[in-house]
Amino acid sequence: MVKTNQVEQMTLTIPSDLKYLGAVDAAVQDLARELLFSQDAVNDLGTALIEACSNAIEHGNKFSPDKRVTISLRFQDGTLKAAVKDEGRGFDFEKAMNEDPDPDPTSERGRGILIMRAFTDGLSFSYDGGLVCELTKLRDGSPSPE
Amino acid sequence: MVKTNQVEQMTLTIPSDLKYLGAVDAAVQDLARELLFSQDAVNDLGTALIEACSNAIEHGNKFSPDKRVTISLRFQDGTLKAAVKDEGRGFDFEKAMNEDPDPDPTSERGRGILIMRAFTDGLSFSYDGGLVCELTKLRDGSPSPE
Amino acid sequence: MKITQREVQGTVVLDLNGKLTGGPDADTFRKLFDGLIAEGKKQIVVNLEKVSWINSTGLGILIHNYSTVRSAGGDLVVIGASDRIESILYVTKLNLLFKSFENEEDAVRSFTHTRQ
Amino acid sequence: MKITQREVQGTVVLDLNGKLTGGPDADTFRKLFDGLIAEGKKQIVVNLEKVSWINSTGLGILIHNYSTVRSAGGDLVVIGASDRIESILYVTKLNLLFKSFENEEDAVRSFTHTRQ
Ligand SMILES: Nc1ncnc2c1ncn2[C@@H]1O[C@H](COP(=O)(O)OP(=O)(O)O)[C@@H](O)[C@H]1O
Ligand SMILES: Nc1ncnc2c1ncn2[C@@H]1O[C@H](COP(=O)(O)OP(=O)(O)O)[C@@H](O)[C@H]1O
Repeated sequence: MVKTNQVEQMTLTIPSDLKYLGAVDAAVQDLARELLFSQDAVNDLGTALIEACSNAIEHGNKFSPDKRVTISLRFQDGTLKAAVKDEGRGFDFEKAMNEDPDPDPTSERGRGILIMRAFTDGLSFSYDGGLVCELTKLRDGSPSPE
Repeated sequence: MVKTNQVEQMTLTIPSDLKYLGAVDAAVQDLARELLFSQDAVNDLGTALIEACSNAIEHGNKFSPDKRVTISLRFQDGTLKAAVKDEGRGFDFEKAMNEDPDPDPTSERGRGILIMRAFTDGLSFSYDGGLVCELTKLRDGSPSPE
Repeated sequence: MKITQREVQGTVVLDLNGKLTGGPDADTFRKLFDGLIAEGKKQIVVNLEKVSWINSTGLGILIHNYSTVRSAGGDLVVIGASDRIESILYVTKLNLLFKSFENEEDAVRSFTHTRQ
Repeated sequence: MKITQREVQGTVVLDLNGKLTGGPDADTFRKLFDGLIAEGKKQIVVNLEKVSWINSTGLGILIHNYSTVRSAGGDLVVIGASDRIESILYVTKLNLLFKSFENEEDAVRSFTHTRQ
């Protein structure tokens, strides 16, 4: 049973290599199920988190073998917050958050922020020696897309 | 593709709560599969690692909410090493390693070390501000039990 | 872990769902067994089909309940153990303690045969 | 990611197995498509049944290959998308770009119909 006000935190640190994304996905899915999130919410969270980690590896750390990505998962009061931090220079996230996604359906890029937004109840960026992308998922939040 | 001599490391930190064991298991399983371990080897590794983490949570940290367990997974030259570190006082592991398991089949405890040994290619303990239990699994190691 | 209780031809089938570790679940599981014994129900099939994994504390719980049932003159058998769980039972020699059946019919039949 | 190539009634079926992300897999996948087009094979079914997940870079690869096939006058359709992948296609509106079929027969038949 999950007690109110109790903070539960799990941290994962991975190299800048896409091959670790499956492990991150598997871990967050198992944890969210354990915390009684619905299967849809579990899938959504995994999808959004993979997107955030992909950006951290690709755009943030530029696949550098010396740089790492840290994922912190905190659960409190029915809310799971996942913070993904890289060791890169960040980007103009205010601008990116306010831009409309590229309307060209055959564009090969630029769907990450759209996906993270659609599959979570909250998305925010900050900079703290590396870009921090924070995803919020409510256990009893809005139903998942589709 | 896995390059020889390249060290790959992933770290997980969890609270002293058995509820996180599934996430650790899921993460190590996905990673080992990604590193081309056989499904049997993947299962074995998960089983041994869950045992080490259970001991760290139960005997090492005594379920204390202030203490954490850190799991480091390192892959190099076809060998995956999993080190599980707690914040406890340790135990006389030399003695435990040399003891025969309790021969009473209805004994309710004392099978952890037996299991960790059976499902890995190497088990060792050390003390470094907390007990460190290290499990070694070779990608092309001995076939799993049964 | 969730436990659902069914009855098939006088045998109690417990469907376990989740992970079998120590902790609060263990107590629930123990109390359930004590209750069954008190009701005189002592032919018990533990269905592990939906148990993704088990640790040695979880094994301890199974053994405890096995001992409870045996002392009462009954028996506990398991079904649906995955390859992963089977190999743990093998390594710990617990396959010699409680019988493991492939399916429910065989497990229930093993009790019917004993009765005859 | 592993890719297996089959042919069913003049349609190429690519069975993908693993995770569809960027990286080295992407290049393999692209080259495979270029090869197919060069051979004049441009009715392509991508089977996602064994793809556990996909990220936006993976979507980009699918879109790239879709564009290649379309420019050559062919078509790319997908089958076996899990609920998880379906909802990504929906959110990104890519369900409007490439058709998603429940099973292989329907996907292959869609090409046969086009030909008639
Ligand atoms: N962690 C990050 N570090 C630096 N830049 C980033 C990061 N995440 C996103 N960006 C920038 O934001 C842009 C949009 O991201 P996104 O919507 O995920 O699309 P894509 O990754 O396909 O380009 C990226 O192209 C990149 O320039
Ligand atoms: N991380 C640890 N910290 C302290 N003591 C430990 C630790 N791991 C194992 N032990 C000691 O070793 C004993 C044997 O462990 P094990 O074979 O796993 O059996 P069990 O956990 O069922 O007692 C434990 O009872 C405990 O006293």
